[in-house]
Amino acid sequence: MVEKNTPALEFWQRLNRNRLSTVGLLMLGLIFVLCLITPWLPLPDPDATDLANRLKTPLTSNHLLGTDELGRDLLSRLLWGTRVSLVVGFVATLAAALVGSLIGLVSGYFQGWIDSGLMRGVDTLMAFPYMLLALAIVAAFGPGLLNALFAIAIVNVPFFARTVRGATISLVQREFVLAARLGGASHFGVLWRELLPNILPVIVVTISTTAGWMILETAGLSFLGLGAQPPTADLGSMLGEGRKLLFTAPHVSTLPGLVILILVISLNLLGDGVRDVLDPRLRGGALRSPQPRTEVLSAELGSAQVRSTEKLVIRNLTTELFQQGQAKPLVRNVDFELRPGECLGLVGESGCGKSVTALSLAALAASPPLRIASGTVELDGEDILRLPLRLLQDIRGKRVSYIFQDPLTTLNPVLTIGEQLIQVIRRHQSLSSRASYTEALHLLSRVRIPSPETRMKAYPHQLSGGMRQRVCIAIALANRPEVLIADEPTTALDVTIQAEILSLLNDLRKTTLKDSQTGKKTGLSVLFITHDLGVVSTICEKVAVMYAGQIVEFGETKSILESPQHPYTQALLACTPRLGAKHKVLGGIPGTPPPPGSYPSGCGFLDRCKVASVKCQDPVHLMQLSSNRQVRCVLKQGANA
Amino acid sequence: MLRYTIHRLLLTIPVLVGISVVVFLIMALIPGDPATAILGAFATPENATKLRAELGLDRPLIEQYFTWAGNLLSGDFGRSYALNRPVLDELLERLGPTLLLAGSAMCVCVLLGLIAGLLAAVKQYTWVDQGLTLFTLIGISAPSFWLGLMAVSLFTVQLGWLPASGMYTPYGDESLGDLLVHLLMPAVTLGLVASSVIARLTRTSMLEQLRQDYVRTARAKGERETAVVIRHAFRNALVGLIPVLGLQAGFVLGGAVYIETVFQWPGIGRMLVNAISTRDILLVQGGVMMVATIYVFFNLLADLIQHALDPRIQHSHG
Amino acid sequence: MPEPLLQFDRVTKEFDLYKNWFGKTSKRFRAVNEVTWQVEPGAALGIVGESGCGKSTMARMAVGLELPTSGEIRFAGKTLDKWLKEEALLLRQSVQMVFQDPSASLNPRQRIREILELQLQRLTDFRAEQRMQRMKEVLEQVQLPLVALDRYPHEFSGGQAQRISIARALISKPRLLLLDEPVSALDVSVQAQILLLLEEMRKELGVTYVFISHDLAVVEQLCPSVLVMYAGSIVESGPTNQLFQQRNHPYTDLLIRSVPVPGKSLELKSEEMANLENSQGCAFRNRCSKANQQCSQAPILKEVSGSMGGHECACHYPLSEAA
Amino acid sequence: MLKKQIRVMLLLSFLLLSFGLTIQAATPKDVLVVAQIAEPKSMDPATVTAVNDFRILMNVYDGLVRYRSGTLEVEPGLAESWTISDDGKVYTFSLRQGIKFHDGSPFNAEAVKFNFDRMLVKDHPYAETGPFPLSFFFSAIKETTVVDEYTVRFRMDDPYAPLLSNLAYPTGLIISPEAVKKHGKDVGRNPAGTGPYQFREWKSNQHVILDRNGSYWDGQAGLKSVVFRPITDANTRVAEMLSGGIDMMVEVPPDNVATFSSNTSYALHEQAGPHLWFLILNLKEGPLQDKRVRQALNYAINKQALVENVLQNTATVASGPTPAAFSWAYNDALQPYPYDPAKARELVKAAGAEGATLTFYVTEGGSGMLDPVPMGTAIQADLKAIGLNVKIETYEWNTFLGKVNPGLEGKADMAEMAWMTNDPDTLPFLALRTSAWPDQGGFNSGYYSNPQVDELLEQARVSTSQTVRAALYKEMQRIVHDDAPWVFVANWKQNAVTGSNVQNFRLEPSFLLLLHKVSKN
Repeated sequence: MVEKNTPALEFWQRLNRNRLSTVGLLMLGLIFVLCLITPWLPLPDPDATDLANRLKTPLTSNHLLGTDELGRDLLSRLLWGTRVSLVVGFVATLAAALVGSLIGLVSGYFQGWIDSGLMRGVDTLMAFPYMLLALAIVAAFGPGLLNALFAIAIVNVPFFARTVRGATISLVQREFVLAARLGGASHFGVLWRELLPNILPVIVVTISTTAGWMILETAGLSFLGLGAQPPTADLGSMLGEGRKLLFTAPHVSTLPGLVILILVISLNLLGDGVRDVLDPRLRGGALRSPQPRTEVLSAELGSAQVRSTEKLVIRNLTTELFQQGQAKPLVRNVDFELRPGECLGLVGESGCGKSVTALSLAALAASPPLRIASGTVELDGEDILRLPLRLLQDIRGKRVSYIFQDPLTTLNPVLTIGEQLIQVIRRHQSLSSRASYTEALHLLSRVRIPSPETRMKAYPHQLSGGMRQRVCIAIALANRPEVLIADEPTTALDVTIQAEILSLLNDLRKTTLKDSQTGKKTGLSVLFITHDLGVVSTICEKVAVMYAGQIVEFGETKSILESPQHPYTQALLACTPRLGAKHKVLGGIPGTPPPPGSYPSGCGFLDRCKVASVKCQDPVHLMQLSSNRQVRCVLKQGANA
Repeated sequence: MLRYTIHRLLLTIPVLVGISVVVFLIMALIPGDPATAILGAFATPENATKLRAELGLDRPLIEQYFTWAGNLLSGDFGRSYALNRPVLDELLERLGPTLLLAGSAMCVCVLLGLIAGLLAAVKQYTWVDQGLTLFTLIGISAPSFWLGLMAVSLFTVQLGWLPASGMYTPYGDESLGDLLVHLLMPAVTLGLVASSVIARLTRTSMLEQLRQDYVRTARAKGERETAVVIRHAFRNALVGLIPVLGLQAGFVLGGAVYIETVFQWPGIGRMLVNAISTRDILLVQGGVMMVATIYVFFNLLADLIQHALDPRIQHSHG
Repeated sequence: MPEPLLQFDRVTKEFDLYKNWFGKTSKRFRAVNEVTWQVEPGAALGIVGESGCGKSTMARMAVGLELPTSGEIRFAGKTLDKWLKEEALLLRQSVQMVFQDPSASLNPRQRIREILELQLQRLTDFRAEQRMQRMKEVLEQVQLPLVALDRYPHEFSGGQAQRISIARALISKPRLLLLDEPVSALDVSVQAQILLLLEEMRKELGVTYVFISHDLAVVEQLCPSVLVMYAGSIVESGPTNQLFQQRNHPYTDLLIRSVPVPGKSLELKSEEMANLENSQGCAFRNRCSKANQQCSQAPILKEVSGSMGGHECACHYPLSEAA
Repeated sequence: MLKKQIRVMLLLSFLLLSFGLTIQAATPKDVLVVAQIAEPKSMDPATVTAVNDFRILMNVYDGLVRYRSGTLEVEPGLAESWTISDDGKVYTFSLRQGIKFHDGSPFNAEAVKFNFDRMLVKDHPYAETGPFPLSFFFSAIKETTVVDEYTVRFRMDDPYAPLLSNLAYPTGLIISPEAVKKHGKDVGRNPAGTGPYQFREWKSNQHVILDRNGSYWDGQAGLKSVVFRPITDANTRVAEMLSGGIDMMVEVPPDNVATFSSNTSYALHEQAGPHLWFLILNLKEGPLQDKRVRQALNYAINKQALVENVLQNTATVASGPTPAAFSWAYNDALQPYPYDPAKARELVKAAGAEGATLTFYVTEGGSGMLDPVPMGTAIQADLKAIGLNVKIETYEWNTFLGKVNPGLEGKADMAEMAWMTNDPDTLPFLALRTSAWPDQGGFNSGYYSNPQVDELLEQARVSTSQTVRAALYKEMQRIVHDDAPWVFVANWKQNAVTGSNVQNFRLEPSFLLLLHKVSKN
């Protein structure tokens, strides 16, 4: 149970995080307050004409902003006019939102012929040039604010209908809607209790982003003389009336134009903020795109450390989540090394930091919000974390390459397999396009893809999951890397496909070992990340078990599986179901793992551990049990000491 | 693809029929009629009734609709009451200027919008981003007709750089340069608002794409950042933006009503505004049908382009 | 033998893939292909198979969310159509479902209290205090504290959320519970908790389970009998122990051999590649090393020779006979 | 890569801008570019009603007679001379000889007959090319006869005094019958007249171009070409004038008049004309049935302020129903109602109409309507000052006409209106007589009825003596002034601005634009 904020409070907190939207809110608030108190302000009657004092420029006595062509006080008219424009704009927005959302909701929920019927209607409205529709409506019903409002509302119904329909369709097949239907909910019940509350944010976002637009459109109609009737002022009609004085008394039209501008800007700023908060895609703060490389704090160099002869050496790696000035470590002081030709399994449950570790190795962890707080990653003795970007890019995909979990999202959906393969080949090798094509074909057949020529032209979505992952492997191996980092490469696959991929990886690893013609003692080193102990045992020689951002146990696969030392490893093995095993899994591990970023300073497993003691609240170090065996547990500390 | 195209074309039929009904109904609802408009200030009820009968406006609405729709299908748009010439002639004469204006505005919109959005996304939270964000914010917040007025005031009256109105210099050589000079201000004013919308969407869309897994893959492959941004993220963002561009085409066509009025551009939008006020029913109906058809066509085009760009969508699926 | 609680009788479900311009279907996809099975009251039946094999479609048909294209589904002896027409409310009370993704199956905008209470309001005529009573009861059964009532779904971890889903399903005291991959989105340590909870509740409440999963080991834990599905058809069925130890269908064999088990390395010929393109006959023949001409005719499900009863297999060349 | 693109874009836009700099707006020599207020509807004189269209037509066509420059009196045009029978029922015109239409066909009596028969004879083969909304100007003509090739005769059942001045009106312009026969309904886009300029090109919403008619009977025109550009937006017209894109604009917005009059690069032209801007009052129902309230309105509205401030002296205060421009028929003894709110309040009080609410139809614009919205708003404010609440409803011009012309009964108490006429008879005859109530096909939308006025107008219409007619009209004005069926507000002084290089231009009281003698340096 993570937070205990009411949604409303959370909404305001998040909204205020966006500076600009706060500005918008303040500006809008100011305008609102001014409009509310206008009747009590010491202003002249906005409709009182005074022909002798017409077209006074701003800052003349008695008229702060001057007067219009009939000598009416502009400030007073602006304030009263803003009132009118605001009311019309908002009421029109609400009316459009109400009708449009209803259409969208019904259309998206029932689908079928109701949907096609309603949507053709909406298409019809949309295809109608919007301003002409408004003009025609006003022409038909006569000018006047109410009719202008009506016209603007009608014209904007399609936007709401479409947006809400889209949102509804994406929700209708969601399981909670199915659950409600299984719970015997009526159509109305589903629409009202299940769908509407979830679509409300969409509606609010659409309202907030279109309100400004609606005010502009209302002004547009008034500008054409179809809005407020004289002497009532609204911003658009003031602008329209002042237009003919543009060259003689520019302030008469410039001022209402500016007020519209400010009003709509503040509405849009607020709308942006609201959208950022409510749009599920933008959840988790502002939408920040990850930079080309993870931010690395401190130019620390492992000068004191002895340069290792291992292929890849990770020392003291700490990656943290940095948001709103707070740093929460996700990976804590991780140390391990990878020998040439070796396959190391990194095992742990979701949220234990294993993927962040993997991504940090080539500075690929999304930054912001992640950053590497300390540590080094040495490839053949060179700290690649602190290389200049261009040099780092030369290493990525050539010496260190990756395979990720979901092959559908990790491949570029709009490029063919061939394009994506050739890209990576030509990026790192100076090959002609013909040679790189041949090379790509060769790679595809190496990962045992049948009829590679036709697959080269295929797009990712046209391949099955297993095929896609083979393509990813081909891409990863394209430039004969020294280190392959496989981040849950089989998790999204069916078990038979998983088996195929695992054996393929195994074979490839062995062939690359034989491949090494250069004389150097090399071979593909693999870091294999998974949550499945079964998978680890099929492919890895060594295993590191992670929990709460730390490595809690490290050793040869066999010895870890046979005699786990850490209570967590023990419990994990115990609750892993095994096919055909005589024993049944009992109970699992009580409680849940600590959520990422809120790891305790002591042993992360403390709360769930059966043998925990007071000592476990202090930080625990990784103990060397034997040359090839480490564990992080106070019990072992005692045993060893 | 052909199958899909035909399917989409067939889908537009009910929309066009719907539009024809709506435009017909609205024009029937509008008080005042071509008779009063033709007779002008001298329209007495008696004269008007007589003229109405001559024009066939006293027949039942349904009959009028079917006569009109039937003629429309055979390419006969009828005759404008106010202009006293075939509607089709008038429409065709104005179609070119409108398409030119809308087309250039779309170019401005696409070019400015995509580039600004792309830049803002890539330079997120730098001064470039903030500057562009502010600029586009003003772009979507300023009334386009007001912008047009201000532009005329500045570039024509104050600076004398650009002509205030029209499509060619009267009695001039009607050269391309002359056209461009006249086109610049209206096209930019019209395209600016649309481009602001596109820029904002491009920015959001790019930011979203840059967070996708395949971008991480591209980086893991060692791709240079330019390639990551353009070849990977932007291409994908574009797929989602194409339909929006189609919608913007509609917006631009709608906005042309103002801009054509402010800049006296001899296009359909301005003609329609006049035609509505002169109750030139057949002209309005024909014009709206034409604009709507263009809009539907733009959307169709956007759809087809999206299909071409996005291999994921099944072509034959309705 | 008691009357089966749920029966599938030659049930087929097809989906339209493409429609032509006149709305007529030009290509269809057969998700479930003439399956027949049943489950007795109080039993727990596991259904295993890879993604896309039609097991979820079957679950949705079993609860009446989808209607079969042909064939008949009977619940307690009466066809489902009839239930839906005449006694839908009673059916809803009696048959409930737990979905795979706990976060998606709870309405994010409703507090747990609302989620549970709505279910009770819709399915029972309980008064407010009765409803409260029942909510307390069911929360206790799924081992959640009472304070959970005033929280929103996002405030819970995956395991806790799945407990709430189970609570919602159980609140109307159903006779049949369809569990559609209820633990596959969970971590191993949490998965074990939920499995244990499900097992206990079955013993305690006597609810019948139909448990759908792609994970053989999980099915083995919970279900005494099991169906193996491949491409919409049942390829093998029978008592779990017997079926896993004496697998007869080559697909079952492949499935079992593919499961990585800690401490055991995989022995796989990597040439066995998935290729789901098939039209007629045995769906598995393209992946099967033993396939020949005869396999282009669809095999029927028949008793495995020498089984102790109930072990059936749909294969022209079952492994036990080859041996 | 991105940076490169930006650089290219900047360069491009810079090029475009500097290109713009080189093409400084300037109109060609010997070509006059005139900004019109709207797109013309047609160039067929028989079918159009708008002053905007007349401005072009007057330069393409000639009528049998025309207004003498600077007056509203007729002088010979295509007809060299004419005779009127003593009973005033037969007009015989002898035509100028040797004149050809622009399309080469000859101008003769047949052509004249064709023109009038087309409008007036129902089964004329070219009656289809109508409608002819202003044909009622000539509806008194019962028969047109070709006496010989150059003599034509009109016969009427009753005398009709305004006929000559109606013939000088643009509806009486003579179009080439051959052109009508050739183009049918489309002749409006393919005009051929006899005027000083001949039609060259019409591009919708862009321009109408006229070229000099090299063989004009009254001497060659001063310009090689005239370009009429429709610029509906007054502001844009001003901008074009200021930036040198046009040589001449008409109907300068009042507030811009000063801009041009104070600048020596421009010449401002002003000319009072037969125009009246007034309020129709509803005499059938409500407080305005009471003459005192109607007079009160006349007193309450500060016409001087309206004319000076809102209209910036582009109009003068109107005194009665007949504009002063009809000098021979105008009763100069009449004084405008003075601005006297106190008296107005008194009258309203006497009539017991204090606090009454009046519905006021205001239009957004329209022919001769002179800033109708600000005017209406200012009037509203004036009436508020004497305790009358005015509720404004604005309508776009055609809707407005559709509402006002059928009569105000049941809808409104007052409505703005403006008329420009060519004869003192027209306005009162069409809008003040009892038998001109809307249900009888007239424009008396306020239902004014005074038998005395009816009698005076009937007499004036059939009298052939201008002196007699003048006396009758003067008497009529006195009565109407007192009855106050309208609020008489303003007579427009039409204006136009030209560049200072435009020579020999003057505005006509007829509000028509004659460019025959104009030249440009």
